[in-house]
Amino acid sequence: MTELELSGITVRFGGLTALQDVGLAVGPHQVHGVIGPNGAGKTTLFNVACGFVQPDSGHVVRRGERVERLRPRDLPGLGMARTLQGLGLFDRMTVLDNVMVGADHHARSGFLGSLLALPRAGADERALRDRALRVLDDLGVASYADRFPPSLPYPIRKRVALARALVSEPDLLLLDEPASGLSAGEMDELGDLVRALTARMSVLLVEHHMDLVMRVCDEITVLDFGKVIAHGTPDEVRNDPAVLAAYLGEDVH
Amino acid sequence: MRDRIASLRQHVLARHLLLALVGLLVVVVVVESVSDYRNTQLASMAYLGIAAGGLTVLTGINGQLSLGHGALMAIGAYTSALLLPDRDASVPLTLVVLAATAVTLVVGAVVGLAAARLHGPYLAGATLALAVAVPGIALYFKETFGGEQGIRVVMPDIPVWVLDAVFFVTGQDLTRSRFTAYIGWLTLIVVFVLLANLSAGRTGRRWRAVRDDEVSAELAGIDLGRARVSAFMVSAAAAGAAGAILAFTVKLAAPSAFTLTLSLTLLAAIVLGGLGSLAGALIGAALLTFLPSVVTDAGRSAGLSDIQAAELAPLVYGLVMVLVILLAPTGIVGSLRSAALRGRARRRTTSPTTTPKGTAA
Amino acid sequence: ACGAGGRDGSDGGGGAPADPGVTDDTVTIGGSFPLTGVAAPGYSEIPTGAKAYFDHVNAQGGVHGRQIEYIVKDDGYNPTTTSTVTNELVLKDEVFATVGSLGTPTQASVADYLNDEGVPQLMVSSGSLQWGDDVDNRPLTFGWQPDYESEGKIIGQWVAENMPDARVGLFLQDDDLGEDAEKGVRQYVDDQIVAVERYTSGNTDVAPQISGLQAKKADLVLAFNTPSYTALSQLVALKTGYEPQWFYANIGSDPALVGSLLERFSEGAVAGSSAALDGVMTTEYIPGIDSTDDPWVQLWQQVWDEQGGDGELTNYRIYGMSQAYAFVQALEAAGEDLTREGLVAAIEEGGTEWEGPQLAPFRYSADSHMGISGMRIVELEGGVGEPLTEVLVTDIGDAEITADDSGQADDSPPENGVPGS
Amino acid sequence: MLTLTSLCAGYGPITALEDVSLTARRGEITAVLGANGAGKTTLLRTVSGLHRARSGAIDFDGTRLETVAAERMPRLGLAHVPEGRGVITELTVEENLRLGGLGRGGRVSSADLSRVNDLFPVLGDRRAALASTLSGGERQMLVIGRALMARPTMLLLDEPSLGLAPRIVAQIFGLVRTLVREDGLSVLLVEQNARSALSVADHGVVLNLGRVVADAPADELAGDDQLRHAYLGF
Amino acid sequence: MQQFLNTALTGLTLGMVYAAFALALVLIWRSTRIVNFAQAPMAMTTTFVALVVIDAGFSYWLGFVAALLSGLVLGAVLERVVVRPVEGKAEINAVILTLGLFIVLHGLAAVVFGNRYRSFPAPFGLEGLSVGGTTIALNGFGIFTIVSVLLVMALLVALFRFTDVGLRMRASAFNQEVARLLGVKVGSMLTLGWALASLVGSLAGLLIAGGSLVHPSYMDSVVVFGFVAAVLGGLDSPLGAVVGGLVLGLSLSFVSGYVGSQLVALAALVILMLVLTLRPGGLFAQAPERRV
Ligand SMILES: Nc1ncnc2c1ncn2[C@@H]1O[C@H](COP(=O)(O)OP(=O)(O)OP(=O)(O)O)[C@@H](O)[C@H]1O
Ligand SMILES: Nc1ncnc2c1ncn2[C@@H]1O[C@H](COP(=O)(O)OP(=O)(O)OP(=O)(O)O)[C@@H](O)[C@H]1O
Ligand SMILES: [Mg+2]
Ligand SMILES: [Mg+2]
Repeated sequence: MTELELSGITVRFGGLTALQDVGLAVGPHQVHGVIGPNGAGKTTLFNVACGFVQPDSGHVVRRGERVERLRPRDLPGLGMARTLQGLGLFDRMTVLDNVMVGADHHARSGFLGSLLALPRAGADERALRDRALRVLDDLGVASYADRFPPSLPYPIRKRVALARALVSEPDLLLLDEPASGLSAGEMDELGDLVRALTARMSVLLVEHHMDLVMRVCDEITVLDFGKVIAHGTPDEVRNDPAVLAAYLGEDVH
Repeated sequence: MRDRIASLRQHVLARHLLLALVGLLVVVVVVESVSDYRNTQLASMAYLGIAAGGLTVLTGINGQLSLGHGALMAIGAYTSALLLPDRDASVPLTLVVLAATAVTLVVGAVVGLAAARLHGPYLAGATLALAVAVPGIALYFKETFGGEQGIRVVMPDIPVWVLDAVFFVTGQDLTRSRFTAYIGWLTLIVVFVLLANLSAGRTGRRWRAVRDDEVSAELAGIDLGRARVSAFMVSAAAAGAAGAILAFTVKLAAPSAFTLTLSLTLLAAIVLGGLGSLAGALIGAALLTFLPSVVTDAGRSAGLSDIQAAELAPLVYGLVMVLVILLAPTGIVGSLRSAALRGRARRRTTSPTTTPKGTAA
Repeated sequence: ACGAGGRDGSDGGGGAPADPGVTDDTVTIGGSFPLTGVAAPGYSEIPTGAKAYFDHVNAQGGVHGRQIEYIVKDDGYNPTTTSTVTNELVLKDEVFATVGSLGTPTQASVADYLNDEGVPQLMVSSGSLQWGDDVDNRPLTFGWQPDYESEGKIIGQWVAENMPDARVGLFLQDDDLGEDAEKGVRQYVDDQIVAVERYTSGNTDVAPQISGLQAKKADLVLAFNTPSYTALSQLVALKTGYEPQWFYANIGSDPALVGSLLERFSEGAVAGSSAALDGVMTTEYIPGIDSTDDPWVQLWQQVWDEQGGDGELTNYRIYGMSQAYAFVQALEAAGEDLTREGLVAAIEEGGTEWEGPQLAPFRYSADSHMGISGMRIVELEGGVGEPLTEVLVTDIGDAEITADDSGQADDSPPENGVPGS
Repeated sequence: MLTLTSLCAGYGPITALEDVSLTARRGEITAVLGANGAGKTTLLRTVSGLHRARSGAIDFDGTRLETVAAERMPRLGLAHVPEGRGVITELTVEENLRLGGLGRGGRVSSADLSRVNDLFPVLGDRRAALASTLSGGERQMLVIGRALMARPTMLLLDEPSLGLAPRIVAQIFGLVRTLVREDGLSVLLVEQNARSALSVADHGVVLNLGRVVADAPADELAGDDQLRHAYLGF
Repeated sequence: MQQFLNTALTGLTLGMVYAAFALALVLIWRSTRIVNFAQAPMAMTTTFVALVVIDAGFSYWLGFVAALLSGLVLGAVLERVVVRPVEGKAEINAVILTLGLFIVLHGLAAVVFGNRYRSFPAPFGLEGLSVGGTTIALNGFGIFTIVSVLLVMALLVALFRFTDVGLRMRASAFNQEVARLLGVKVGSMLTLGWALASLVGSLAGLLIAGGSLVHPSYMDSVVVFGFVAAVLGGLDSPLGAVVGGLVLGLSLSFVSGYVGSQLVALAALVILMLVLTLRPGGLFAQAPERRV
């Protein structure tokens, strides 16, 4: 069974067709890359998969079940998590709190628990905190737990954003340009990390850094002007003339 | 590091109850040692503080600007007034406060639902309109709400056991203004403990997340609308309780008590004190309670006429607002906190340089 | 009444120390007024008048050797603030009584408190009935000016008798002023009323209301409003070409003020300052600034010239002085041993007999604390009221309206301007 | 053309640039390389007056820039393409571009507009759209196009390849080369992606923790394995 | 019928006055992203300046010009001295700052000009025009009000849509740093925005004052309705400000005349909530922004 299947997705913004009849399927424990020129519709596709954009037609299928009227806040419940093309960190909250927000849906205690600081809520909080610290630790940024994001270097912030997505323990992770702004070395580490994640989850990845994409992806879908122009393994895609012309450019890298 | 954070955060309730207990002791000592006049001022400070505490949740923690909290206080005050029509009314004050809180909570839910989709100036505009519209309702439905004159609030006699108990503890007779001050401050402590609990826990974290980045908050599974509405309701409930205390203190619920000025005063209190911090709300409330009378007295003793002295008070009050914003943009608590941080940074030499604004107490 | 036993103000136990605010050579009183904010224009002048008169009395040696200290607080016409500043007056400044404090909602918010604390609330500046009609519950509260209901009755009866065919429109401030007055008016002209329009104080756009009166073809408008609304209603009428006979209640018909406001808009109807309201009818219960021949006004002018601060003598200041005059009389009557109880008793016993600027006597007694009992109807000519009636007196409820036979209107002030000397 | 001498800059207690001296020559592309947090962005911001140097001198064609306000830079011929998303999202694409053209003083020429639209056809297509609707890469194109509108003599580019598709990166670097060759433009190019930066640059400067650790012709740097491994990560 | 007509006409002039005030708010919002709550007392102050000039025996028009110029200067000075530090910072700080200014200017005016009612002349007749024998509730000054507000609106639309200065002003408001990089003298633009807005605000003050009474609080009710009008229209749009002002002026006039003047504010709230529920960014809001 596929983790996620998008089929026949069409999205229009006014006169502009951002996606036209796009389909793709992410298998279990697989890294699926989406590449394409700027403005091809990659982020829009993510937005459809996350409920930020309701497609004009087509539908989203999660583990064989069609998801109607998906809203972003349903994601954790569906076992999905996503990072943003920007950072989207909560700037006036500590790193720990940032990540605890990501873990929020694990908590069971409700408003009353908070209001009265019931023991149950306390236990819940401790559990969230432990989870958050564990993930921060895994990503090597636990020492920044009580700092505020604006005071941190960019790569650290990127990791915090990733930690916030991972802490919800999704089995499908959507990464939008996770490598932008990272140095080559950092990118390698990211690649290793993404591969390692496949033990626990599937990954849908948008990225412009071909080294990374080619290295980590099991399967790649290429978009151009909102349409799928190629699909296949990294090697197939790499040598596809349409992809070369539209995206990679003849001679670079 | 982990342990330190953990142990500090672990016992939220214990920490807040301890603070509350200390607060209570301070309140008893202060209330018993100052004059009746000061006690009525203290009661005023209590209701401003409660409402400002509620507004802190909404504006400081959830990021929704409200220029209309005075109107919510009016609802609490009118509810109390309707429950205390004459001396024989036997509704216990606790119940009155709870009723005022509950009614305002419901109204807050309605307003919050309407406001949840609005941002920035649009929210400000809507709440501003709320602030001026609500008193008009009291004027229109004269029969129920007493029109311009409002409804008198008749405080029941102080129960004998309370008198006895207080006499037993303090050795002093409990005067009415002391009694009101006690009710005000007890309510304040309860409200603040609850607000602090919320703020420190999961709910508060969700509110902050929504404030800082809607998209990320939504991705984390937070229902933006619910978070906003719940913050509005909590904040309204506090305003309702504050309205009840106001009614007890002023002994009247009348439209002219709930002018736009009141709403704006509350906002000024939380910003001057330090946005997002309950301690800041309290400091702001203190500032706004005591500043005008201090200034007027100073003006009068400096030889100004009554009118001049009276005009001096708002002038100074406005200047203080302007100066605090210019010189200490993070408010009094914020400035103290960053001073403390700088001190610590000097000792550690490396530390964050940008101090984030407004984190809750 | 009060919870903690034995603290009643009326505790008559012998040998009690003097009441707060009184020493051998001073008596401290207070009052709260809107000195700032929307209601301040005009009203903030009242305490300056009162103060000038107290200074005048003090300069003559005070009352029974006591200098009067008058502490004035600003409440911005906000009952919450009134309660705060009244607390301050009672608890911090320890005043003997409040005198002349202004406003219905504001003073209503502290009436019970003052009565509970045993502090007399004297001569409230408002025509609401509540200062005088409930002596049992508010034994220490006293009104001063004629109540709006009585004024409404007097006006209503006059209209019914003299203009029985008029189509009457009411222009009312939407609070107790309009309400009490309407009650009084309707006793006499209920069937003549064709339109009732109410405006909310603070909302300066009264065009819809005036249009409403115009649409119902009211040709006599009885207006119960504050002076600025007199000017506003005149302006709107000018704009919509509405020319009824106007009858402004006393509170809104300060001809000097309204005239000077309207003077500017010198097109057709309104020319010179005092002539602005020519032909308009109103009532009068104390002589005003334009009655320069009146001995009382001459006294006030002299007091203001000697003791006043900045600015001219105005009707608001005369109001304050007239009130202050009555209070001095009360002090005088209360005798050497000044107590609150004694003062209240003195007002109740002798208040109706007092001389003073008021045209009709006070109604003070053990059963009623209502203030001035009547007024006369005048038509403004060159800013001066030409009497249309003698002084008519009445009371609330179905009390009859009669001509005043006390001769009160013919009083003239004592030589040095201090009563009882 | 642009010479920095002993430049120091920082934020509060943090020192971001320490004693940095370098020269960007006329008609050349000078790449500034280095890891995250090396101080590259700070360097550009200090040159263009967004950040004040603590000490040191910045000389641009004989003009001392240390105290010149940022808004004067376009008139001097300097254009700074800031890091990240420097578009004004509340304005339309065309308004963003026109704003760039205004920087030089005087009016916006339609020739400049159409030149940029030719370089980035997307921008022409979306002329009337709010910049907030653009995709990440489209925004990056807009920022670069906007800088070119001012016809600068020196371009400060902060990570222009961020978020751009490889083909566009190649296109932009090609474009920059062309401008350098044909119009005599000078470029100070900050890049994370050292390999592609060095492939277009004439000269390279490597920063590490705010200090210059290498300053040499580009091919020399690209050839220095040790340096590459230590600081450039490829 | 006549009542209906007169109520509508007074609503129209009233709406135009709200619109004038709203235009000033829109101008400041567009040029500095600040809602200027001190707009009313600023306008009140300049109206008093006009009054001083007129009382000194000069003509109405000289007073008019004096008010506008002093508005220009007041706006510029306040922006430079007081508002500058909060621009581009947390929204609420600007709110509190302008509220503080509100109180200060109010207090100063009471001290300097005195706290009493004064009448303010009008340059044209106050008597309603007569149409077919009946007088309608529209006088010369009302027409002047309508014309000048429409003119200001047109000028503002032109400023923002067609001029480079307008573009620079908007850029400065949205992103100071980027604007500066593009050679925009951000400081001057912000000052200009405040100065122009304060000028328009002064005009609003004069239009409200003309042929009516002034005192230090005379603009206070306009603060609320002018702001509501601006929000109704969608703060960014001059046209929206005028439409918002008209909608509000007309509806409030009818509510006041036919229902009860106590409910005027409630009616404003209801209208505002109806509009904002359907269009959270006001009537003339731009398309919703892309979120991700
Ligand atoms: N809300 C919107 N309104 C109008 N146009 C939009 C909107 N969202 C996206 N678009 C347009 O749709 C197209 C696809 O955008 P999208 O962000 O999906 O591109 P992308 O593939 O992620 O590009 P990049 O690699 O540059 O991030 C772009 O041309 C973009 O301008
Ligand atoms: N506004 C700021 N406040 C505090 N410190 C800052 C600020 N901006 C940058 N720094 C610090 O200054 C140092 C240099 O930062 P700079 O942004 O110049 O590096 P960079 O080389 O451009 O890095 P990147 O590749 O991440 O863009 C870093 O340690 C950074 O954390
Ligand atoms: Mg994208
Ligand atoms: Mg950088």
